[in-house]
Amino acid sequence: MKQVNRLSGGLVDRDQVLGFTFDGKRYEGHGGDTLASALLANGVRLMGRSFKYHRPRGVMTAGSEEPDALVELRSGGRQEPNTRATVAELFDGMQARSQNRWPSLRHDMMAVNDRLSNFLTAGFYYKTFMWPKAFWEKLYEPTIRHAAGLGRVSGEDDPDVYDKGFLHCDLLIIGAGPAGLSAALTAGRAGARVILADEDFAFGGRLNAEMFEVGGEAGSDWAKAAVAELASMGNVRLMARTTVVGAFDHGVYGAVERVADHVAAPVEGQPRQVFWRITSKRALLCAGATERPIAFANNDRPGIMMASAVRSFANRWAVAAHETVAVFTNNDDGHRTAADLIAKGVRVTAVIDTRADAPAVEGAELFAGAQVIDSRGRLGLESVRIRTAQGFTRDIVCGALAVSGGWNPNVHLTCHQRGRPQWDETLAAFVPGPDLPVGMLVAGAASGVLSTEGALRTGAEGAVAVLADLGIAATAAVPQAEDAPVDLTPFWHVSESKGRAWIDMQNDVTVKDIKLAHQENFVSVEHLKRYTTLGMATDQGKTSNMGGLAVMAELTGKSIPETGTTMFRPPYTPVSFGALAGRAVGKHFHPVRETPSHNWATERGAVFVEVGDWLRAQWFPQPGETHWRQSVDREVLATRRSVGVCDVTTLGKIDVQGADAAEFLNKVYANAFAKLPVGKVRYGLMLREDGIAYDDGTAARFAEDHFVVTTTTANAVLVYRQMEFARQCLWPDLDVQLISTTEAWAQYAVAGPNSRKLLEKIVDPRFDISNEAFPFMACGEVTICGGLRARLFRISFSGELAYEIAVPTRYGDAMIRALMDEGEAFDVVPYGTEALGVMRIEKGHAAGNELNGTTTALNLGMGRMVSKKKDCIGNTLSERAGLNMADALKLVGVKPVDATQAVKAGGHLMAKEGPVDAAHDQGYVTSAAYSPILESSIGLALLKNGAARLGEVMRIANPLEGDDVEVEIVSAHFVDPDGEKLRV
Amino acid sequence: MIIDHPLLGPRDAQEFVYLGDADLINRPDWQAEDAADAFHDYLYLRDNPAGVHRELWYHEQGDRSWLVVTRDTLTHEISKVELARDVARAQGRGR
Amino acid sequence: MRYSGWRVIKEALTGHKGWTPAWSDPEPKDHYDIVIVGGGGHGLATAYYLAKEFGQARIAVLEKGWIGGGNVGRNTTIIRSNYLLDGNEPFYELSLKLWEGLEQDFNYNAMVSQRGILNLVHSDAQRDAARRRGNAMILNGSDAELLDTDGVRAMYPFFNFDNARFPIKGGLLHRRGGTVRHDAVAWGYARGADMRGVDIIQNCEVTGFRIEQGRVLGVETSRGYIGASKVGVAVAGSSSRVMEKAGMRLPIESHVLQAFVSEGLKPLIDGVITFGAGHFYVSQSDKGGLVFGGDIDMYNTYAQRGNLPVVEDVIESGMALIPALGRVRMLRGWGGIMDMSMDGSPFIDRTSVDGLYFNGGWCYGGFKATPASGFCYAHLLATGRPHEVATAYRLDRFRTGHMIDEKGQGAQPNLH
Amino acid sequence: MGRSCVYKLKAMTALGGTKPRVDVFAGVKISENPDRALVSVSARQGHETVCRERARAFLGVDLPAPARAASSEGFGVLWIGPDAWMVEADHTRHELLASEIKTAVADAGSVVEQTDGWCRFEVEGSKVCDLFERLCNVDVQAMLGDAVVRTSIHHVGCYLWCREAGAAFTVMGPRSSAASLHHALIESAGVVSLD
Repeated sequence: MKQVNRLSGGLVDRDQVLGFTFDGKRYEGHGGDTLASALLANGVRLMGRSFKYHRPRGVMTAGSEEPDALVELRSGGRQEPNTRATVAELFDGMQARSQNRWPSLRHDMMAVNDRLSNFLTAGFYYKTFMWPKAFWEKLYEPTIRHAAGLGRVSGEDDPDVYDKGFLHCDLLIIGAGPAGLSAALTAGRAGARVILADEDFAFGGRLNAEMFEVGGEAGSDWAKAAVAELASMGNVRLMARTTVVGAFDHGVYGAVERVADHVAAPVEGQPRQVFWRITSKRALLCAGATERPIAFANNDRPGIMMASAVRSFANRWAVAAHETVAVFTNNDDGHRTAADLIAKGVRVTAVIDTRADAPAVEGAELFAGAQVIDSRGRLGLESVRIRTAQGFTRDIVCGALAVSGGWNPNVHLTCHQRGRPQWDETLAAFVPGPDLPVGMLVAGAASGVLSTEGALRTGAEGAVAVLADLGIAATAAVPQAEDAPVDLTPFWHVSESKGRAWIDMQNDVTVKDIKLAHQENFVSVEHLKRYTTLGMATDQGKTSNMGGLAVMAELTGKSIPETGTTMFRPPYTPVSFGALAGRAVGKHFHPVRETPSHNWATERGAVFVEVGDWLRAQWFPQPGETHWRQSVDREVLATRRSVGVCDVTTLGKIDVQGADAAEFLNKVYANAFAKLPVGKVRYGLMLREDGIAYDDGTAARFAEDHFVVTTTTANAVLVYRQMEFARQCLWPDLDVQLISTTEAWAQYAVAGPNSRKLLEKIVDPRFDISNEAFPFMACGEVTICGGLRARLFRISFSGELAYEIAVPTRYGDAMIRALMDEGEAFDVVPYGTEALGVMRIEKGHAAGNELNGTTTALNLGMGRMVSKKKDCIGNTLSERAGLNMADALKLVGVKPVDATQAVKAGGHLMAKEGPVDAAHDQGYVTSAAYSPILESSIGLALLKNGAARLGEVMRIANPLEGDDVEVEIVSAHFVDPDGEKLRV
Repeated sequence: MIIDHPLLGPRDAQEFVYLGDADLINRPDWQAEDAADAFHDYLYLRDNPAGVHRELWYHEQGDRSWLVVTRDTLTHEISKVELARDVARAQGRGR
Repeated sequence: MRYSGWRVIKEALTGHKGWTPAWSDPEPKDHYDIVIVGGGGHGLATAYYLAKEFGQARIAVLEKGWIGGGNVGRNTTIIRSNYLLDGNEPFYELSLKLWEGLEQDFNYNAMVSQRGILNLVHSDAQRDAARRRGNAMILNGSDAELLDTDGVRAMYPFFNFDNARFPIKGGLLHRRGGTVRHDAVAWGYARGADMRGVDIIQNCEVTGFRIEQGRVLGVETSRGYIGASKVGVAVAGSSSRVMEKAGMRLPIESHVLQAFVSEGLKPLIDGVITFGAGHFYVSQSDKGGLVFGGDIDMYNTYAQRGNLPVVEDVIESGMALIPALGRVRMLRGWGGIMDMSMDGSPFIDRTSVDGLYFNGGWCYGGFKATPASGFCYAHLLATGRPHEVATAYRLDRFRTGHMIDEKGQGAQPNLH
Repeated sequence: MGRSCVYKLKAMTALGGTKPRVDVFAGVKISENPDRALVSVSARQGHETVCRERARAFLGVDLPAPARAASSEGFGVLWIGPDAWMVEADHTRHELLASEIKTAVADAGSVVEQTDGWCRFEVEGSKVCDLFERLCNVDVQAMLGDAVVRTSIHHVGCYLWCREAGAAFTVMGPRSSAASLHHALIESAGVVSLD
């Protein structure tokens, strides 16, 4: 197909012919094209539909501010909704589709909304759809939801990978137009570490879109030379296709680099996009300016575009927006479009300038003091109607209208930390205010300096200034360039227009909507935005906020700055989820922590469970076992009958040393440690300062000045943090040193009546581990297997005679194998977390489900452990009345009256007879398991005044799942309540 | 945010864990007459100013120092960073 | 003016000339029976119920800026009553019941949409906790269902079931939970209150309280002194700053919670989903944007903006749950200031100053509470007694040890 | 009492192999290094000077300043916190490094064996800075030899020790996360080797 609107010249590579499709139709473009420029080159003006009225829309801008030409790209998992055709770099084979239309872009059934627009005014939905009550959710809302939305998500997983990274620099320059390039040259030549980032794939900004000369050569050539010089500097990093999207505290910026969006798919291993967090000492914002429209009736037809965009398409992309173009402007800049088009041989049918004293135009008819009041053309502009200075109306034939209402500096990033822009009368625009993000300066058009020479100069001077702060001397060298002053008469909307005049194109907010908002007292800017949805579209109001504000100002009779300001929040342009997630996807969402027996357990076919970041063996199925309960019951029974081994490495281990180590533990644990003898272990209960139980574990004393304490797996990090707080902030002069050793030791619980016999085969003979020599709660350093250093603790979580043995982690794999080999004589089993849980419930040990952050030592039956003779964290506040009520919850056991019934954790305890409701709630089941020893389901529960209610029959209400189980309240210690097994 | 660690220089705040009001250093005397009230006020009541705030941060992904950071809660400007241990000692929490 | 479909049609046919201001902008009077400080959701709802349900008159709402500019306009629009503890669940259930009849009650379509909330569980312990919670909800008259993995898959087949770091093991579904068009809540209450004679006074900042002999007499404002028999403060995000003017320290810290919206998409997510293995919750607005959020930024702040680590954390969790979101773009983020209390639960109470009342500490659960908060606060202001579902929300509960700690995190506000 | 366990237990590397793993990419080489013994030394309160002197006498080098490392013949030392260091040495020759150092510093220091708490990778090559730029928030380009930082790589807390500016780094991370850390290194090495 012929590129009917392709002109000569420009910066496209005609040697590259790229085929692409739009809505299934095949077209061709060139290297350097965007989808928008290529479509325009092919004479395609209709590119999309608006959000609410489904009005036909074309492309309005040539940049990231585009509100209208949104398309879906690619398909399957790579389907990408809402991509602006203006920034989609053309590649061979690109598939693009229009969106938010049915059945086709030309014939969209939902365009009926446009006919009904008089009923669908701003906020109409707040006033209706209330009756009948049920209809909102059943009829109205589903209909609205179906019609709303823009592009589609395929629902398939995105196959591409994304990356993140971190960069550091002296100076981050945001935008590589004349100001940014000039700043980068200045800073780069001075030796500073510079990052120059631009959202475009070509550096140069407006230099690539204008016919200006810089230093006697074409602006685009000057830009190319500047980039070449910068590329040769080792201290300058050039980042094209990189949008700086947010300015965060203390010089931190977020930036998205689109690495592979300009190709059909990334090459293997290449990320599609990278999200960079840039830490800068200084930043220079050179983000340019955005041209703004003038509202008039039907100003949204395909072909009505920004004048600067028409110029960009012509000069950079060698594309005429249409064969016939008219210009509508309130300032001199619009005239440049006419001049450039005429120079390229495009027919300019009229220049309509709102200013009575508009400068003359060569080669086109000028209407000074005139206004465009309406337009015609359903799927593409055919003509505009103007009112001349003399008051006559006249129709001007044109397929494109280039509109210029002046320029708004791109102050967005200056607002990201609540800086407020300030009003500039000359530009009739907001410019950066005094409250810039720390370390940021603004140069060029973004700062309100709109001429090319001004941009080059302020860029260079800005660089000199910020580098001076850093002690780097730089000198500004500014080439000669165009330096025209701004001549503009503010003009926002054509009030004579009869029809709807659009302010926010995408969201279909018109001047009338703003008038209605005013009439209904939604006059503050925030109310206006929220009521009308002005500025809430995917362009975040880049082309609409100013217009809306200006209309509201007119209605309230206030000035624009009195009416409000335009505020912008991150991101500058929308950022893909993929980039922000980076590599943290799928199985790599969080790092995995593996225990020392992981490989061995994998070989044994263990089923693993996530415990925080740890993967632990949950149970070890044997051939023939078809249900997890079979495996777990077997592991429990075998352990209780003979011996079992469990990897308990995940428990936190903190090494506590120092002359005051014991005193320190006395303060952080509720119970006393000062008198614990060397070679002994003690259970420890740690409270929060509010008196609630925090964590439990053991402390083993290896020397007068040396303890090793354990924490629960879940709280390892938190307890260490809390202990460092106590050490550094509360008792800074205690001589105590802490360090985590969780990972350094592979630790196994060896439990069951034969555990000693098994360990005796492992522990070297010179260590006597008999009951007498190494009694319950003993600990010591031993050697095993012929000399390997190890630590042995005689502690038990299962209630059996049990030990924990620790070896340096590199021997952990060999250790479990050795235990299994040596244990064969005793039919040793490995057991997982499930059997561990069963045995601790049988024994009545509180764990995470009981230590749930709301229970006290009293609730857990450990009230007497809280020593009242010493200061410790949580002691004082644990005495509050509310925590010591007569009917306080107490830990009890529950056992079904009918042993075939199952107790479930999360059921609520109720009196056997009587109502089942919240008012009669007596407590809840915290943990439950099937006990193969007792051949019954059992549970632990927190019951009001539970200690006094043993023997009572109650019911466990579980209305959630329709269960109701009668249970007997029993002691939480189902097995060996007196602990005899522990001491044999 | 960037916290200028007194020993390590500027570090990203992401490496730190935030605790809160630096007054949490001033744990009351458990044997005082009004200990119950003092502990209540210590643990639960906060100035919560809109402006300069002295607060505790823990360099968990760094050197595990607790720091007292003086930061403006309106602008996030950080004006001072001290080792909490030094602050605690200066406030008489030593022996 | 009563809103209805007929009115919309009539106005459309007559050039929309008949629409009147949704609320008026009266000049402040010298004295009111009740002055509500704070024109957010809770303050406006309080004024509305005082006038409508408790027969009170001569009421003013004083707002520093523009009404609805605080957290009622900066949240993720979720309503629910899926609480665990006795002190909370009946209150939030009352709130949900009020939501269910709200639009007809105040004649404004706030788009209350009970799309269902699904809290995912990823471990046995989480399932146990969900069971306890679900039962507590049902026992308090709310609704809950426990789903297994297949039940979740049937609702959301595009979740990550097969390659998840923390597999989805089920979820607690609360069908009556859902979303509401947040701004409309403020506007609907404002309009309803205005119609019942409440003076809504915008751009009127309270700069101090006039207190004599332990009794409040009125408030100093940027628009002059305004006398009041009773003053009810409801200024989420500024509680400590305002109450400090009455000489009080609160068990509150202020933090920023970021929330986000994606570009508009065709319908993808029907209900509200919370991920259980990270910080992420999401729903899709009627306009098509995914509205999502996560955890707070963790440090005290009054700046309504957050930082990158939380943004990344939220989106990482989002991608972990829904890998199809990779090419969806985040459009905008914003921040709201949350008054985080020491146990995660709010306050609706008298203060040590006669006639001065306090409502606050809503953490990031204030939006869903708006109707019940207004109703119970109005009850307290009108009758002097707490409403029966709000008796636990006392300021002195930490002194007595009656914390209402849903998350079990203790006096660490940023963890609630 | 039958004590029959006479065989020597076999050590595993952090990645679960019997031999250390080596991965080579264009511009980056990543080698697992299980051969270094590690011990933490913290000065006791009031004995900081004595601890330093004794440590220097034993190690032959001064304990380094914050964020720095130092080396002598046979030993390397990293600062890890106020008055706290990590000492490293050849594992074969110093498997009992903790005892050696405890003997040296005696009651002036707290000494804890850390060898198997960590996995360790030597990362070198011309693309090494590009690699770490994608992994951790550290200005690796500016790191000079013997600069040390603790940082986070994909949520895994690590020490990053610059051995030669722009060319060689040692990474030490928690041993249990060796596979995740290695995966992160490998993935990024794959990306930077494309350029």
